[in-house]
Amino acid sequence: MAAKKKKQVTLHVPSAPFRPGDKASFALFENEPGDLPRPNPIKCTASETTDHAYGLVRVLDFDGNASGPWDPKLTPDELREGLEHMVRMRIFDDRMMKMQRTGKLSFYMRSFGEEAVAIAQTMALENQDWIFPTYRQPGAQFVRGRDMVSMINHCIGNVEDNVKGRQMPVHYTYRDGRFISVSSPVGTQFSQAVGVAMASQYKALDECCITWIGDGSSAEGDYHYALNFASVFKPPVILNIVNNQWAISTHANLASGNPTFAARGLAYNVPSMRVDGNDFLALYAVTKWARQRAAAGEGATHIEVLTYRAGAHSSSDDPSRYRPGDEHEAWPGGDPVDRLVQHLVAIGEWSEKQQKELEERVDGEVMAAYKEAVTYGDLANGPYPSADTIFTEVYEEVPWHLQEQWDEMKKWSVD
Amino acid sequence: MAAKKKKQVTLHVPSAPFRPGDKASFALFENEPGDLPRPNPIKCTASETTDHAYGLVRVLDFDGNASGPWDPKLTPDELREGLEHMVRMRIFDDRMMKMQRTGKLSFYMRSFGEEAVAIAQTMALENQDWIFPTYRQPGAQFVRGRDMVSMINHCIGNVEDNVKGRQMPVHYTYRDGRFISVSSPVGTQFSQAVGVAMASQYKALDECCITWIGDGSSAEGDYHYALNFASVFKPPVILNIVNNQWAISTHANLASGNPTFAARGLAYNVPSMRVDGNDFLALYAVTKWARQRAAAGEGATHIEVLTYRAGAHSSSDDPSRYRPGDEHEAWPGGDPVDRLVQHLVAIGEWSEKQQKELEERVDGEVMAAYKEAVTYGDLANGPYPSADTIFTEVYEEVPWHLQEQWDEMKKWSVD
Amino acid sequence: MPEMNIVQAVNSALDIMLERDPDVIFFGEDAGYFGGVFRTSDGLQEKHGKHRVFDTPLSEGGIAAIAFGMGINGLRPVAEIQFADYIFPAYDQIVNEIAKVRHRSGGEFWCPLTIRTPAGGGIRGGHHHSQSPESQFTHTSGINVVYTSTPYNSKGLLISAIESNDPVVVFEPKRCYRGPFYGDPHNVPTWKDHPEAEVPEAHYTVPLGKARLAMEGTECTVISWGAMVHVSEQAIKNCGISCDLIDLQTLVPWDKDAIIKSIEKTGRCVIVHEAPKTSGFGAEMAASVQERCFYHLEAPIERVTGWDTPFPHTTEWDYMPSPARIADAIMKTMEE
Amino acid sequence: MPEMNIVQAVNSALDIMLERDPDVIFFGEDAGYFGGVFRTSDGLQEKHGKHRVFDTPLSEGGIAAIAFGMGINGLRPVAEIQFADYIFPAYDQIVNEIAKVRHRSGGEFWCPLTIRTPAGGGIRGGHHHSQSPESQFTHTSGINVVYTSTPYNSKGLLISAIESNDPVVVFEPKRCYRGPFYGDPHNVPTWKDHPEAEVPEAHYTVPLGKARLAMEGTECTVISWGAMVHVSEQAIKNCGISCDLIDLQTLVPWDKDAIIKSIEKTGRCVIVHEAPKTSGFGAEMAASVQERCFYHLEAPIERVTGWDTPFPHTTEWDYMPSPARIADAIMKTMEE
Ligand SMILES: Cc1ncc(C[n+]2csc(CCOP(=O)(O)OP(=O)(O)O)c2C)c(N)n1
Ligand SMILES: Cc1ncc(C[n+]2csc(CCOP(=O)(O)OP(=O)(O)O)c2C)c(N)n1
Ligand SMILES: [Mg+2]
Ligand SMILES: [Mg+2]
Repeated sequence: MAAKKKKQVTLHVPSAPFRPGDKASFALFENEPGDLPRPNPIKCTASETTDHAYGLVRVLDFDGNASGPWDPKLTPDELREGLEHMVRMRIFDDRMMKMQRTGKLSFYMRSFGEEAVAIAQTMALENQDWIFPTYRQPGAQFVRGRDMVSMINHCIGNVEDNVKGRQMPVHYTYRDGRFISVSSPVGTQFSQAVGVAMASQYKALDECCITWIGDGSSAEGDYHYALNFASVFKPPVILNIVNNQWAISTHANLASGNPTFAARGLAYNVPSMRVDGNDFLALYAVTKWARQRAAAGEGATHIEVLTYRAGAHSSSDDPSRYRPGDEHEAWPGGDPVDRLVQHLVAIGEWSEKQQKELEERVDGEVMAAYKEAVTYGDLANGPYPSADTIFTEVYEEVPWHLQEQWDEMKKWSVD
Repeated sequence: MAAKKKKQVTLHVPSAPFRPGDKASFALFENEPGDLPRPNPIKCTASETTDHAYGLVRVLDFDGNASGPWDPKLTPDELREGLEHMVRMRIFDDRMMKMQRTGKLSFYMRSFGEEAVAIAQTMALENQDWIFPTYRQPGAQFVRGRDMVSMINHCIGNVEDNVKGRQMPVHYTYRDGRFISVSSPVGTQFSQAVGVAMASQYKALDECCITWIGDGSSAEGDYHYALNFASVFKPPVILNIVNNQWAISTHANLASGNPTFAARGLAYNVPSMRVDGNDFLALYAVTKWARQRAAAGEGATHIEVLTYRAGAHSSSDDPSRYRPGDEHEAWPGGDPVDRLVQHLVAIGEWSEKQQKELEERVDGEVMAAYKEAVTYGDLANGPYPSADTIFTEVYEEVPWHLQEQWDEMKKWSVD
Repeated sequence: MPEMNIVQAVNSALDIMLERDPDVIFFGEDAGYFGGVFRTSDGLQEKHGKHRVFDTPLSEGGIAAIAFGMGINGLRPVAEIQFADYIFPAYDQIVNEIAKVRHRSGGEFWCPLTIRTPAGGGIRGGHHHSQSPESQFTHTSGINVVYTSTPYNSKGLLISAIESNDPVVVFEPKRCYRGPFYGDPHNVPTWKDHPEAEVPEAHYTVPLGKARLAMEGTECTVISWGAMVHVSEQAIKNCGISCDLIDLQTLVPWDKDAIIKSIEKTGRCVIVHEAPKTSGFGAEMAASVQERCFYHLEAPIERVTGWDTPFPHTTEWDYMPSPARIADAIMKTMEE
Repeated sequence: MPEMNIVQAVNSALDIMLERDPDVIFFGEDAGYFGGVFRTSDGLQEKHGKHRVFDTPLSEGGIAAIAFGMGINGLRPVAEIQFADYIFPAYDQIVNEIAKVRHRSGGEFWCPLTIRTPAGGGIRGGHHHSQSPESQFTHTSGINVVYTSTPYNSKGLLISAIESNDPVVVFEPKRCYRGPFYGDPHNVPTWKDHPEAEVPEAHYTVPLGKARLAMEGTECTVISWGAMVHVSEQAIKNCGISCDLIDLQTLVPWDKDAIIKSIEKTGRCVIVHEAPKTSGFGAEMAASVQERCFYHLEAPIERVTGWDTPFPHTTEWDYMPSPARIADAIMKTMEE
C-alpha cells in the first residue's frame, strides 16, 4: 500500500517576489479611473461586483485628475480637511517614532503610506458609526476630533493615559469618537465588528460599523467568521482588508493563494470591491457606497484596500532585512499625501506654499501636544498610572481575591 | 452622536425554506449531463471552473442514462462493485440502527441517502491515498476492504473494538486502509488533511489525501485554514464539502449566505466543482479528475457534493420536529442506490431480480457479521475492553502520574 | 411551587430575562427553531421572535466574536455552546478578548455576555461530549465561572449571570438535566420530589460568588460542583461520616468565607470534581485551603477526580468519581 | 565549550535536528526567510532549504492543524507560535485533537509534534505579548509541557521534545533570550560567563520529566520555572536562607521524586511563577505537595505569582514576582 516516490520533489513554498538584493518592479495598475461602473448600492448583488473585486476602483489618475463614476465630488474644503488629517498623521507618527528611539515609548507602529485608509474612510461615514480598527487606523481619531495630547498620553503611558498604561502604544480606545479599543491579537476585531453591527441592526438604529484586517491577518479564522456571519445576518458592516503587501516579513503571496483578496467576498455573496488605497477620492467613494448599502439594510460590503506598507512593520523591525530597500519607490500607487496634494493643486485649490505652511503649522501643533503630554509623564521617566490600575476594571467591581492581591501588591509596589 | 431609530426593524435571520407543516418543493437541477465541459485537469485554473462551481456536474440523467464528457466509462463490474458497497452500507446502517434501539450501541449515525459519496470517491482513488473522513463516510472502509465484524466491534464497543471503546460509535479508525481516525469536533479533519497532504508532498510520494466537511461545519475556522493553506502550498488534497442541506436542525441557508459552497473555493484560487452527490458516476469522475490534479502537483481541488440527508442527523434526533416529514421525497436528486440500479438495468447489466438477490446476500452477510461481533460483547451486556485501556496510549509510555492513577483505578474498577 | 428539571429551569430563566430586558438576545447552534439539542430553549423562538432567539452558523469562534460585538454595543447577549467540549474554537475570543476588554479599554467598553454550555460526563458521550473544562476558564481574570448542579441554582445563577455586567461562563451538568445523578448509572431518578427542584416561576437570583451548603456536618468538608455534588451526597450518606457538603456554584470568584468557616470547623477536606486531576480546579481549592487553613488541617486534603486521560466511552463509570471512591477519600482523611 | 544565549541555543537545537532527521520540518509566522521575530531560526532556511524551514500564513489554528496532519503522516514537525499569547486560536487543535489522537485511534495514529513559543513578561509587551499560559496546557493529558530557563536546557529540552513521539509544547522565557533576568529591569546582563550558557555545539538532550536543582540548600524548597528561576535565585541570595531551588523544566509530567525528596528535607515550600495565581500551575504543585508531603510540612506552602489580572504594560514590574516578594514568602515559611 505504500506509495512510490515521484520524481518531482517536495513541498511547494512560495517565495516573496523580491528580497534584499533584488530589483523590485510591480505590474502597473490595470484599471484606469472610469473603467469600472458604480452600481446602484441598493440591491447590488455580489456578482454585479465581480469586475470590481478583480479590478481596481480608481478616481485619481497619476496626473492628479479625478474622473469617472466613482468621483465623490468632494468640496475643496473637504479635500483640504482630509489632507490636513493625513499630514497630521504622518508628522505625528514621525514624532512618536523619534520619541520611541529615546525610550519615551516602548514601541510604535506608523501608518506611513497608508494614511488615506482610515482618514478617507472615516470621513465617508456618519459620526454615529462605529469604528473597529487595527493598529494601522489611528488616523480615524483625527477625523472624530480626538485631541492629540490625549493620544500621546496613551502612547507614552503617562498618568493621563485613558487606558491607564495597560496596553502597548498605538492600542487606542476612544469611546467618545465611537472608536473601539484596539487589540493586539490580529483579526479578532473583524468578526467582533459583525456583532457590533448586528446590535445596531437589532436596535434598528441608523448606524454601521467599519472594520479592517491586514492581508496577513486575513488567514485567521476570524476573517471567515466575519464574512460568513455577515453573509447570513446581513448586518450594516463594512469589512475592509488592507492589503499593504506585507505581514511583518511575510509577503502577501504567502497570506493566501487567492487572485485578489476582494474576490473572497464574492464567494460569501457579499458585494466586493478592490480600491486603490492611496487614492483618497476612490477610498472615500467606495466607503460611502458601502455605507449606503448598510443604511438601506443591504448588509455587508467587502473592500480590499490595495496599498503598500511604506515603513517598517513597527519600531521593532528593519525591513531591509527582508525586502529591497527601495521597494517602496517601485510601488505604482505612489504616496497618498502626494497624490491628494497633486489633485488639489491641479484643480487650483492648493499650492506648494500652502502645503509647506500646513506642514509647519501641524508640526508646531504636534510639537506643542508632545510638550504638553510629557508634562504628564512618559514611559522613560514616569509618572505612570499608579500600579493600582492593575486591579481596577478587571471586573465591574473588585472581587475579594483581587482585593486581597491588591493589598498585597501595595506592600511591594515599586511605584 | 447617538443614532436615530430607523423605521425598518431589527435583525435579519434567515428561515429554513420549509418547516414541519410546509410542503417542500425544490427547484430542479439546472444542469443536465453534458452541460459542463471536462477541463484538462493539468493546468486547469480556478476561473476555468467557474461554471462548474456555480453549476452541477452530472453524468446520469433521471432515466438512468450516462452521457457527457464526465462519463467515467466504468466497466459493469466496477459499477456492480460500487452498487454492492452502497447496498451493504445501507443494510449495515439499518442493522446498527436497530441495535442502537436495543441499547447494544450508545448512538448511531447513518449515511442514508449519501452512500455514494464515500464509496464512489474512494473507488476513484488509489489504494495508497489517505482518507480523512467525517462520521458520514464510513463507506470508504468497504472499498478498502475492512471486515464488517471489525466495524461492528467498534460500534458496539466490545473487547475487539480496535479503538478500545474509547470513542463513540461510527468514530472509526482503520490504518490498514489508510482511513484516518474520525473525530467528533466537526471541521478539524479538513485543515488537518492539508497537513497530511503536505507531508506526502514533502516526501514526494505519489499519494493524495481526501477529506470531507459538512455544509454546517464549513462555518468553522478549519474550513478557512484548509482552503487557505491549500491555496498557498498546493499539496495533493481533495477538499469536499458535503452539502446535504442540513446541519442537525439548521438549514444550509444559515450555514452561509453564499450562492454555492463550491464557489468559495474559487476565491482561494482553487479549482472548484459542484457535483450531483447522488450520481455515482459524476462523483467518481470528478474525484478522478481531482486525483489527476493532485498527482500532477497541481494542488487542491474543492468539490461541493450536493446531496440530501435522507435520515435523521443521528439516533438522537427526530427530524420531523424541524422539517417536513416528506421533504426527502421532494429532493430532486433522488436516491443514489436507486439511480445506480436504474443505470445498470438501462445498460442491460443488472435486473430487479439480481438486485433482490444482492440485497438478500448482503443482508445475510451483515447478519452473520453482527452475530459474530456480539459474541465478543456489546455495550448493553459487555464484555467491554478492560478499564485499563483508559490509561494506555495516552502517551507512548505511561508516565508516573498516570501509572499512579491507574493503580488507584484498579482498586475501584467496576469491570 | 412548581417542580422543574434543569432543562425547564434554564428555559424559564431565559424566558424571564427575554421578557424583562429587550437587550437580552439568545443564540447558538440549533438553539432557535429547534430549541436546542437538549431542548433548553424550547418554545422561546416562537414566543420572543426570531430576532431574539435564533440559530447561528456552526462556528463557536464566530458565536463568541459576535457576542463580544453585541455586548460592547449595548446588548446583553446569551450564547449557547452546544457541548462544553466544543468551546475551544472560541477560547481565544473568550480569554484574550472578552475577558480583557473592560480592562484594556480603561473601562470605556465592557461585555455583559453570558455563555452557557452543557458539560460533564455520564451520557456515554466519549471524549468529545463529556469534558468538564471549567478549570481552563478559571485561570483568566475578567470572567466569572459558574457550574450549576440543581434546577433551583441553574435558574437563579443563570439569571444572575445574565444580569451581571461582566462576562460569565456557565457550565450546566448535562447528566443532571432531567434528574440528579447519584453515581449509579442504573438508577435514573427524575427531579421529582427533590427539594432543589422546587423552582419559583418568577424571577429570582442565586448570587454569583456564593456557595451552597448542600449538607451540614462536623467531621469533614466535601467541596464539589456540578453533577459531582450529588455523587458526593451519596458518598457521604454511604460512609456515614458527618460532613459539610459545599456546592461551590461559582468557581471564580469562589466563596472564601464559606470554605474557611467549614474547614475551621471540620479540619478535613475532600474535593471532588469529574475533570482530570492535574490542574483541575480542585488544585486551586487544595492550594488555597492549605494556604488559608493550614493550622486547622488534620489530614492532607484529598482530591477525587477524573483521571488524567481523555474521557472514555464504554468505561466511563471507571473514569468518573464514584460514591465508593469519594467515601474512601473521606474515610482516609478521618484516619489521621 | 561555546557560550550561547537562548536564541542561539534554540537555533542550534533546530539546526541539529534538521540535519539529523529528514522528517524534521520547521515552520511558523516569519520563521522562514526572516528567521523569526526573535531570530531563533536565523539562517536555517538558507541552510536547510525552503521546503524544510518556511513561513506560514498568519494563522495559529492552521499551523497547528497542518502540523497535526504532517505528524500523523510520518513527519516530525516543529511549529513556532510567534508569541504564547497567540496560541489560543490553536487551542482546540491542541487540546481536542493533537493531545487525543493516539488514544482515540487505539494507537494507530500519533503525532510527534513540537510546538515552541516565546512566553512571559518583562519586555514591556502589555497583556498580549507577556502571558505565560503554561497551566492552560497542563490540564490536558496526551501532551507534555516544558518551560525552559537557560541556554543549556533550552537546547537540550527542545531536542528531547523533537525526538519524543508525543506532542510537546515548549515555552521559552523570552525575557531571558539574551540574558538571565534577576528581577531588576535596570540590570540587563547577558549570558556571558553564566555556567548554564556553556552549551555543547553537538547533539545532547535534557530529559523530559526531570527537574534541575539550580541551587542546593536545607531550609526551604523553592519550585519555579521559566524566567522566575533566576528571579528566585536572586531572592534566595538576598534573603540568605539556605534553599533548594528546583527548576521544574517539565511541568507535565513533573518530577515527583525531586520535589518529594527536597520537601522531605526542608519541610517548607515556596512556588514561584509569573502567570496569574488562580489555577496557575503553582496550584497543582501546592495541591500535590501537601498531598504527598503533608506530615513533613512545617508551614503553609506559599505561592508567589503574577496577579489575577491581565498583564500590564507600564507597571509590569509591579506585576511580576520580584526578588523582594519571593524573599518575603521564603521568610514567612521560616517563621513557622
Ligand atoms: C493572533 C496573532 N498572531 C500573531 C501576531 C503577531 N503579529 C502582529 S502584526 C503581524 C503581521 C500582521 O500583518 P497584516 O495583517 O498584513 O497587517 P499589517 O501589519 O501589514 O498592517 C503579526 C504576525 C498577532 N499580533 N496576533
Ligand atoms: C465543533 C463542534 N461543534 C458542534 C458539534 C455538534 N454537532 C455535531 S454534528 C453537527 C452538525 C453538522 O452538520 P454538517 O456539517 O452539515 O454535517 P452533516 O451532519 O449534515 O453531515 C453539530 C452541530 C460538533 N460535533 N463539533
Ligand atoms: Mg499587511
Ligand atoms: Mg449537513
